[in-house]
Formats: sequence, C-alpha cells, structure tokens
Amino acid sequence: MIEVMPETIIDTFSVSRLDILDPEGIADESLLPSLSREDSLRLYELLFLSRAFDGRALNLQREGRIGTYPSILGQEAAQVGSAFALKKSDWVFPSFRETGVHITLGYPLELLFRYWAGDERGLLCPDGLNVLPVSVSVGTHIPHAVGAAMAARYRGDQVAAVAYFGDGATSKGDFHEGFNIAGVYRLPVVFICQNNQWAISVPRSRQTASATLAQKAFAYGIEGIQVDGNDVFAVYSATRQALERARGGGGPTFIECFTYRISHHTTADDADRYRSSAEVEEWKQRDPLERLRRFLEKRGYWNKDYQADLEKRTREMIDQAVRDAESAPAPERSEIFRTVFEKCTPRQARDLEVSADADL
Amino acid sequence: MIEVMPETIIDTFSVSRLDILDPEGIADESLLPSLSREDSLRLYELLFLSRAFDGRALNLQREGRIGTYPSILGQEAAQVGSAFALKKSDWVFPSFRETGVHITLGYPLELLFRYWAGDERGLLCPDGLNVLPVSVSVGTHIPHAVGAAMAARYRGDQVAAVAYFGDGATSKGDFHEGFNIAGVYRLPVVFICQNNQWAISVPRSRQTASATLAQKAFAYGIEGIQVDGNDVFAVYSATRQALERARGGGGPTFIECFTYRISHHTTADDADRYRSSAEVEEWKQRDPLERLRRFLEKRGYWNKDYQADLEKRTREMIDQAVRDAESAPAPERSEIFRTVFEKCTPRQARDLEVSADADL
Amino acid sequence: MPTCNMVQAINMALREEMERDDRIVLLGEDVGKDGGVFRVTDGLQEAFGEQRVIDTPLAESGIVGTAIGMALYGLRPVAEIQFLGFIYPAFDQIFSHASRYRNRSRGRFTCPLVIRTPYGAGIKAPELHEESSEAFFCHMPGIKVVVPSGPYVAKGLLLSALRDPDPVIFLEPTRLYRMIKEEVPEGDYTLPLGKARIAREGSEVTVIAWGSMLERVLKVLAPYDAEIIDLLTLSPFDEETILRSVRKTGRVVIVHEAPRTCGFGAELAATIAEEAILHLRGPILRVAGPDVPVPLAKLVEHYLPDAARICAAVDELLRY
Amino acid sequence: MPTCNMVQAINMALREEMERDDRIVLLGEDVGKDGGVFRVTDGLQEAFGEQRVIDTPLAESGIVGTAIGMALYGLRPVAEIQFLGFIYPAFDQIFSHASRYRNRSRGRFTCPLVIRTPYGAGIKAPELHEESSEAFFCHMPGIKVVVPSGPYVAKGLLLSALRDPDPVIFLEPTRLYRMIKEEVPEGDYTLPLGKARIAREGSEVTVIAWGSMLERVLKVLAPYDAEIIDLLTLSPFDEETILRSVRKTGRVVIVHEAPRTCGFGAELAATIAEEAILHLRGPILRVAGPDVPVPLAKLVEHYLPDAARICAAVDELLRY
Ligand SMILES: Cc1ncc(C[n+]2csc(CCOP(=O)(O)OP(=O)(O)O)c2C)c(N)n1
Ligand SMILES: Cc1ncc(C[n+]2csc(CCOP(=O)(O)OP(=O)(O)O)c2C)c(N)n1
Ligand SMILES: [Mg+2]
Ligand SMILES: [Mg+2]
Repeated sequence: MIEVMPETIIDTFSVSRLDILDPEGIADESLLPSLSREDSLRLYELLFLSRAFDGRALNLQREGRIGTYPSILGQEAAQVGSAFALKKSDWVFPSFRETGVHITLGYPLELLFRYWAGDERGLLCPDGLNVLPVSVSVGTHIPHAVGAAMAARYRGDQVAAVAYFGDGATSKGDFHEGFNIAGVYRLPVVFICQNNQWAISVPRSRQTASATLAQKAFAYGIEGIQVDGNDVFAVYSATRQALERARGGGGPTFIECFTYRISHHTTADDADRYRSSAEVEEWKQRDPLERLRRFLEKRGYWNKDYQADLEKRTREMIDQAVRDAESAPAPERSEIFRTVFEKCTPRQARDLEVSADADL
Repeated sequence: MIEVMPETIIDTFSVSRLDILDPEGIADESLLPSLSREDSLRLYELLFLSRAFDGRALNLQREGRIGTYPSILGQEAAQVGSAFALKKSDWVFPSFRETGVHITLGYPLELLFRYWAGDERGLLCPDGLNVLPVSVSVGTHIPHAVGAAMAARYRGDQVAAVAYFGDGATSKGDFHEGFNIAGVYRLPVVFICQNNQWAISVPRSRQTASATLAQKAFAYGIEGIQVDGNDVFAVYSATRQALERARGGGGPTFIECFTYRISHHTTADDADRYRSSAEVEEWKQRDPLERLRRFLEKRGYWNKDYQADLEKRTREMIDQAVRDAESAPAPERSEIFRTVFEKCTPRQARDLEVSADADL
Repeated sequence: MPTCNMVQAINMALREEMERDDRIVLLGEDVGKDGGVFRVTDGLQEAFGEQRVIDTPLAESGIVGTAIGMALYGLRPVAEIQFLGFIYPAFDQIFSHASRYRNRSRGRFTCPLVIRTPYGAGIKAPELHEESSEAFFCHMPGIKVVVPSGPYVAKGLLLSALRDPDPVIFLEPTRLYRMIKEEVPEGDYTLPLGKARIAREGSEVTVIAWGSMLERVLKVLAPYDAEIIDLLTLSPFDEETILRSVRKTGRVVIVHEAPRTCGFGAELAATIAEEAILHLRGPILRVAGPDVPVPLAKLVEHYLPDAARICAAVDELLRY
Repeated sequence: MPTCNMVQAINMALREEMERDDRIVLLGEDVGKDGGVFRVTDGLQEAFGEQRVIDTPLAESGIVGTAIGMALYGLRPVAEIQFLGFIYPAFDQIFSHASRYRNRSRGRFTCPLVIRTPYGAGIKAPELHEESSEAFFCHMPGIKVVVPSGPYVAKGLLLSALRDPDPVIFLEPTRLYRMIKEEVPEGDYTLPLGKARIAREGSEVTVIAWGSMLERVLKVLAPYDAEIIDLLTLSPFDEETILRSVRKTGRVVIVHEAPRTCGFGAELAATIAEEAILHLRGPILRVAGPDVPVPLAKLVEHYLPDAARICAAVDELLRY
C-alpha cells in the first residue's frame, strides 16, 4: 500500500501554447504580427521556395546526383517563420534539417546542393552571414550557441544566438548542459526545437515522458513555449519576441514548434516500416503553405497569376543553382589538408606532397 | 519594446516539499512515519555512527593515515534516512560522499577506511549487499541505476535501483539522459539528490537557474519532491514512498534532499575562500542529529546514560575498524592486473611476470 | 548452408544467441521496429518483444550507461551505436565505467556488454558517418575491440563477444555490410577473440589489415607474394601470429583507414620494432589515412589507402 | 627574475596574456572565486572580473561546448577541466567539433581555444584523478597537444598555445605543479609549439619522455651517457629532433606513464621504425604503464615506470 504524504506546494508552473493562423487560413487578428503585404508575400515565397528546393533535392537524390538528403516537407513554416525574425547580425547554429532556414537567411542555394552532393565546399558560409556549418551530430551544437551568446554579451554586441534542433535532440546530454549554462548566465540565446514527432523511427512519446517539450524549460529556469509549428505567424511572433528578450538582456527562451515530418527521415529511410499513413494524411491537412495561401487569398494578396509567376521564378532560380553546383570543378586532393589547421603540420605537408606526386 | 503574446495555458505543475521534524525536535504527528522505538533509536545510532566515523576519518587524514576524504558532516540525515528505507535486495549506486549510506547498509567500516587510504580492496562489496563502487566521476553513474532498474524489471524482480548524487551532478548530461530514459520506460528507480548547496566552490544558485532541483523531474514526466534533508523522518518517508512506487510499477521518483555541507568539500579544500562562516553557522542550527535527539528525549527514549553507552560502543567499533584496516597486509603488485579482465591478456601476463621478477 | 552477407550473418548470430540465452537484450536508436538503419536487427523485436529489443531515446551516453547498469545486474546487453561517429558522447561511459567496473569492484561486479556499431568509410554518407577511430578503444585497458572482415568471421566473432565476460566493442565495416556474400553455417560456432587469421599465405612481405581494408589489400596485392594477416581482434591483438609472419618475411606493411598518427598501426609497428626488429630488412611502413577528418563523398577516395599507395609501399620494401 | 613553481608560472602566463588580449576568457569549475582546485587561476577573477573568469556549472561537455561557441565568435577561451579524468564527457565536443570547425566551414569559422587540465599520476588522489590519456588527443587531426615539464617551459608554451589559431590541449603534470622551482622571466616570451628540447645531450642512447616522466628520467639516468629528449609538444611532434638524435645514438627508449598499448610511445616507435630503422642497433623499447587503470595510492608506484624498469631498458639496449 502506498501512503501518500500531504506535502506543501512551494511553486507552480504552467505551459503555454501560441496559435495564430488556423488550417483554414483564418487568423486570430488580435495576435497577428504586424507584417506588411510585402513581408507576408515574402514569407509565402520563402515557404514556396523551400518546398520547391526540397522537392528538387529529392529528385536529384533519386537520380544519383546528390547523396542522402533529409526532407523538410511539412516543416517549412517552423523554419521560415523563425528565420524570418532573425537579423543578419544574429548567429545561427543549424542542425542538418534546416534548408528552410538557410534559404530564408539567403544562404546560396548552389552551396546547399553542393553540400548534399558530398562537396565540403558547400559549407563555406559567405561573409556577412553568421550561419555555422550544419551539425550532423544531433544536439551537440547546442552549447556552441550558448558560447556564442556568452561571447556576444561579453563583447557588448546586441546579438542573439539561435540553435535549431529536433525533438530527438532534447534527449541528449548536450541539450541539458547547454540549456543549464544558458539559464545560469541568462544568455541571449533562443533555442528552436522542431518537434516533428519523429526521430527516425522513434515517436515523440518514446523520446521522453514529459507531456510537452516546452516544459523542459522549467528545469533551467528559462522561458518556454509551445507554438503551432505549421503556423508561420505563430512561429514568427514567438521567435521575434524571444529574440527581443534575448537581445534586451531578458535571457534565453525555448520554443517548441509543434510540427510534423511528412517525408521519410532521409532518402535512406523507409518510414512505412514504422508509422501509419493515416497519421501522415492527418498532418497533411495542417499544411503550412496552404494555410498561408488561403490567408493571403482572403486578403486579396494572392491569385493564380501570381502563383504561376512565382512558380516560374522559383523554378528558374533552382535550375540555375543546380547548374552552378554541378558545373563547379571537382574539389582537388589538396582540399582535404587545406583547412584542418591554419598551417599544415610537417606530416600533413609531407602527405600533401605525396598526394600531389600521385596526381601527376 | 517587448510585446507579450497572450497564450493558451495547456498544462500546469506544482513543486511540493515535505517537512516532518523541525529543528526543535517537534514532529508533525500526522506525517510521522510509523517507526518502532527500536527503529527510531537505530536511526539515531546510525546518524551518530556516521558522524563519528566522519570525524575519525578527518583525524586520520590530518595524521596522513588516509588520503583525501570528503566529509558528510551535516548530511547524515539525508544519507541514513534514505538508506534506512532500502531493502537488502535493492541496488545502490553511490557517489563518493555517501559514507552514511554505506554505514546504514552495513558496509564494513574497515573497508571504507581502506578505500580512503588508497587501497582498492576497500571497494570489494561483500556478497549479499548490492552496493556498487563509488562513482568518483560526478553524476555519470546515474544511467547505471537506470540500467539496473531496467534489468530488474526484465527479470521480474521486485527490486528498486537507487542512485545518490549531489546538486552539482544535476548539471551533467548523464543526469539528463538517465532521467529521461527512466521516464520513458517508467523504471523502478529512485534518484536521491543531496542538495548540500555547494559543488566545491559553486553555490547552488550558480549551478542552475531553476528555483528548486525537484522541479527538474517535470522535464522527464516523473515524480519529483523536495524534502528537508536534515529531517531524517521526512527523508525516510519520502524515500520509502518512492521505493514502494518504484517496486510497484509506478515509475521513477526524484527526491531533492535540501541539506548542507558543513565541512570543506574535501580535506584538500578550503571553503573559507568562497563562503561565509555566517551561512555555515546558520545551517548548524538545523543539525540533523540534534533534532532527532530532542525528539527522542521528548519521547523518553533518550537520556545521558544511553548517550554515554552509545559513544563508548561507537568508539570501540570505529577503533576496531581502523585497527583492521591498518593491519591488513599491503596489496601486492599483482593486484593491479588481477581484475581488469576475467583473464589477463598475453601482454598483461607478461607485464605481471616482469613485475614478479622485479619483486624478487 | 545459407549464403549471406554480413548484415544477415550478424542478425543470425544475435537471433540464435537470444534464443539460447535470455540474458541477451538489445538496445539502441531505431533497433526495434525499424530493425536498425542498416537492418542488422531486423525482425528481432518481432521475435523477442519490446523488453528484449529496446528502442531508446536519442542519447548515446545514456544508452551505454543503461547497458552498463544492465550488465552489472547480470544481463548481457548489446548496445547499438548508430554510427561510430556518434559513440564519442559515450566515451566517458565506456572508458570511465564499462572498462573499469570489474577492476573498481575487485571482481565483485562485472560488465559483460557488447557495443556494436557500423564503422569505416566509403558509403557516401554525411559527416561523422564514416569514422574509423578504433585506436581510441585499443588504448582502454578493460575493453576488447573486434573488427570482422566478412560474414563468416562476423558471426563467429560476435558469438564469442556475446559470451565474453568483459566489455567488447564490435566494429562492423559498413562498406562490407552487403558487399561480400559467403556461406555462413546456421547454429553455433565461435571464433576465439584475440586470434588473427592468415588471409593469404606469402613469403616476401607481411601485410596487416582489418575490416574493409582487408578486402582492398587482398584485391590490390593479388599479384604479390604477400602474407596477408586479417587481424580480427585489435585488442588484445595476436602478437604471436604477427611476429611469426614478420620473422619469416622480414618486411611489414600495415594498412588502415584511420589517420596515421596514433592509429592502431602505430601499436603494431611499435610492437614489431620492440620484438622483431633484428628480423627486419627495411622500415615498417604504414599506409593510412592522412591526419585529416574523413572527407565527404567527393574527396573520400583521396583519403583512403588506395591501390597506388598500397603497392608503392610494398614495392618500396621489396627493394630492401 | 622571480623563482617560481609551475602553478605560478601558468598563472603568470594567463594573467599577462589577459592583460594584453581582451579576447582571453577563462571558464571552468571553481576557476573563479576559488582560484581553481590547484590555485592555478588564483586571483584572476579578482583582477579581471566575473565576465572573464567564469565559474561554470559542473558540466564538462557544456564547458568545452561553450568555449567552442566563444571561440567561433572570436574570443580566445581557456577552458579548465578539473582533472584529465573528467575530460572524457567532453570527448565528443573536442573531437566532433573543436577539432573540425575550421575544416567543416572551410576556414570560415575557427576555433582557437585552449583546454588546460592537470594530468598524470603520483599525487595520492582518488580514482580518475591521475590519468595520462594524452594519446587519445594525439589521434585527433585538428587538435594540438602540449605537455610542459617545468615552470619555464610551461609559461612559454602556454603563451604560444594562447596565441595559436587552433585548439590546443595543454596538459599540466600535477606531480610537478609545486615540485620544481625555476627562474621564470616576467613578461612576454614564447616557445614554439611542435619543437622538442634536448634536456640533456648524450651519445649512447636516446631517451624520449615528457611531463613528469622527464624529471624521473633525468634523475634515474644521471649515470648514463643518454641523450634525453623532452618532447614538450606531442601533436604535432618534433620528428626532426627525434630522428637526428636516434641516428646519432642508434638506440631508443621511450618512457611514459600511460598504459603501453596505443600509448603515445607507439607513435614515436612507429615513426622511428619508419624513418630511421637502418640506424638502429637494437629494438625500440617502451617503458610504460601496464595495460591497467591507474591504481590508487598504495599501488601506484607499481604502475609507474620506475628506476628499475627504466635502467633495465637502457641496460638491455646498451648490450646491442
Ligand atoms: C549524436 C547522434 N546520434 C545519432 C545520430 C543519427 N541520427 C541522425 S538524425 C537522427 C534523429 C534525429 O531526430 P530529431 O532530433 O527529432 O531530428 P529530425 O531528424 O526529426 O529532424 C538520428 C538518430 C546522429 N546524427 N547524431
Ligand atoms: C565529472 C566530474 N567533474 C568534476 C569532478 C571534480 N569534482 C569532484 S566533486 C565536485 C563537486 C560535486 O558537487 P555535488 O554534485 O554537489 O556533490 P557534493 O560534492 O556537494 O557532494 C567536483 C567538481 C568530478 N569528480 N567529476
Ligand atoms: Mg524529429
Ligand atoms: Mg553539493
């Protein structure tokens, strides 16, 4: 028999959720962020471009023109909406499934294609952008955003650092250590989790027993919120607010974007082995693009001609990027030695010479 | 300007605390665990023995007869009270500051002295006790308790696994990974944190920004509670309840014992460098032994003769243990090879021979 | 006798041993319903249930730590790390704990667990999916390290690992998973840990390799009179077989994928230079990866030891 | 010129460089108010404030990960790990990230950080406080590894490490912290990374050591005509100085604390066997720890290379 002790309650917490735009494209006007017509259309075009890029990448993979690729299908609003709130001066630490973030921030499409084709030079972020190379190792980049935030504060820069990761990453020790340090020092960092309900074959319910991911913030004394991750306005608003809090000295925020991975984990995965198509179909009804399109149509910002033109522009842009990527000369053997250290070690220099000889 | 979004509250949590016996020795009778006179005195004697052992160890260290030693002064109730609730069949994973747990479980005092004197054989737990070797590496043993709990459940054993650790350990990735796995599988494990307010020189407030440690349980969907760690009854009750929950299939519990490290971190530390003596004095007023003594005295279980006799018995026991420890023959060189693998590798065997030759 | 690839051979070993020994439980990311990202554990959760084939949260340190706890309790857990490049978060668990529990407890508690993980380059995968950092684990007293080079040895070695009383790291060369098919007997057979195999006899030079390099060396050196040793167990390794061969041929080439500096080749060379130097006619040569991270697909073949480098080393030695 | 021990010399280097370069920040457990458990950072928080000398939560992976983020942003963080035995939880951060950010980003982002940590046996401390696992870090392309052997070189090497554009692991032999006192100039001087030092010239045998073994070797081999090399930087190590000496003496003994198998001695032996074998008169001998975890106080001297084993190796070689 389990006796239950009456205990004194010494603290209480609550988890909140933000929803603005529903699947029918109807917005809660009281919550709607003040975005111009241009901005709203820009958001739509970025969502569209992200999806189109994704589709092309899947095709290229099937044709053997790029390697394993992780689709972002269904997660476009979480990525575009959050990245749209960033300033150029913010520092971004992406995971490997952030194509929509890269695209929103203006990372060259050509480089993305090159990276996924197995060309390391795809990760050479252009100057002026502070987008770190993708972290293939899940969640282990979270402390780096924390460190960048600490450095920014030390420097007195009004800059936030942002880490992107998935629901699976919340189980990692580095998630914990990074969040905890950010909490202690109230650092200007925003943690954006795309809870797409799956970590390869492991469903969210098996990833952790906490009812929401957002509530994990309580463990670190930081702000946490769940947002509808398929609602680009909710994601944008929550991120903007968190960024302002961060830059203003209000400390870190954890944003759980509640969304869904419509596609397989990557092109090497077969999701039919472990999840039902009914679940996928249900989530397709909550499509982030379609709901924004409906909203724009209702406002009179969207029509078929616009769409046709957008599709044409987008296709051309992607075609060009693929052409550029595929016409880039193959990397040379010396490339593997070039950036390990600032200067090659004597041994590396010798190996580099040997390989140069072998090239002749 | 930071706009604050109105958000929907989707869940709430509260943190509880358990107090039974106050510093004056007055108990909340409605909460008092039903312990016989013998059990109450046994608790007192274990507290007393733990404190006496600790004092002797500090003396031996000063005399150079043992090495670096971490005092448990002030934490006796958290250790004895929790260990008193355990069954022999439970599995215990201690950190390095659990002398009171060892003593309560009947771990030979002689072995404890030998261990702290730098003799590995001190960690050879006698058969019949499932006390794992101390984990010097902070917090990294937490997943082991989780694994043992998983194994116990797989075996159908009605057994709980218990991990002991400090407030500092809650910052470690392994705390997080272990807790999370325990939560997902609702494992029979009890996590006992002695929040003694310091991790060497780092105060609790700099260890984490969460208001309590107990609330970290929410992140894993498990039970969490704070107890007065200097109140042996509260610790005992909370632990017993958690153990019953665990063995009964009710899942893990996290118990934060709110206590204080009265002494230096170890004999190698100088706490005066980083904390005020006023703080220490304040905590001395909440002494765990004295409050139990007062309680027992009020009940008529304690008087001066009893105390004198107890002191004599305790001293003799400790003297004997020190004599046994110090008269044990020094370990032989072969001891370093004996238990790395079940059988020595060829290279180890060769090194063992060489050293045997050198011994001649 | 069925013909099968390494994935199937490992699956067979696990299945058979799970039938024989109910202490064997599997755990790891996606090992259950999905059957593992390479399908090595395919069908095992269906056959043995969720208590014995456990899909874990994404937490490598937690996985190994949990496996350690299970092993201490008396089970024989088999933890899968999805790729060797994701084992580093579990490094502390392996080195501070798995390798030391027996010693720390003076033999009272033991830690018989197997950590399986795909390993090595050449599968056109993303960063950290093609590591070959075996040398780290060979520097850990208390840990054994096994690397099969094909289906038949994979099954026999894995069965030995599963029965070993101490922790074993079992590195499965990913590039070979489906490349080699061999006859693999059903039922019980074991190959002893710590014993190398002469993959081809020869007299002019000893070439030591393991894992996926073995296949490459065998192919590339077909025209040479080389004695090719397939190491199979790296820790503890078979000094006897190596030294016997070296004393016969007087020449040694070691081939491995990992970066040269402090790769496992260093230990082999050092051992030979300690025990058999007077039998050598020339230098001990290592053909290894350069000291750089394993590159992505477009550059990886510039990294891996190739025919040109392997033959150049052998040719050089034959001039002595 | 002040006479000081290694703790003071390291403190001086940190203090001076913090004055010169505001990008230097220190972080770690107890480095601030307490001044570090060995007092290496004593007084620095007082002098430079809490923003530059940061007491962190107890989280090694988080400490190194945070330092990486700071380095990427443009600072030059110095992370203290309290003892080398507690660096393993940060292994992934070091190897998957610190060592690779420059390469991964093709040079766009760099990671100039220093990880300092006390290291080595012989201080009668608890388990995991006396590790010497330097070889792990020497197998990581993208990481440099430095081991000073006394106060003077400690300061000069640390200043170089603090100015290095890439990540450096700086291993401080705990046993020497207060054992050796030397004159250490105030103000700026550097010793280049990657260069060894001839600690004593000799002609009959080359003995290579580093860290606290150097002191032991110098003492024990006083009666011999041994050329003693103090390696100072392990990665990248000074092949030239070693090979020059070996070609001269024809005999090599390597002495290190770490377990023999895959210790850094293996790499040295392998390199010598690759580059200078024809100059050798006898085997390359390693005097190292056996393949066991470092034992506690009562047994540690049975573990460490001692006078008997060191002399026996030299004597054996002198017979060739
Ligand atoms: C540390 C680590 N462990 C395992 C993997 C293999 N892996 C790649 S993605 C993935 C699942 C990630 O899930 P989640 O964090 O939810 O991100 P998502 O894939 O859903 O975007 C796993 C297990 C990895 N890349 N890194
Ligand atoms: C992983 C690890 N890091 C650092 C240390 C050094 N160290 C020993 S005890 C300690 C503080 C532990 O604090 P806490 O967990 O609160 O336990 P307490 O000492 O207060 O009992 C530290 C940093 C260690 N033993 N293990
Ligand atoms: Mg996911
Ligand atoms: Mg504490």
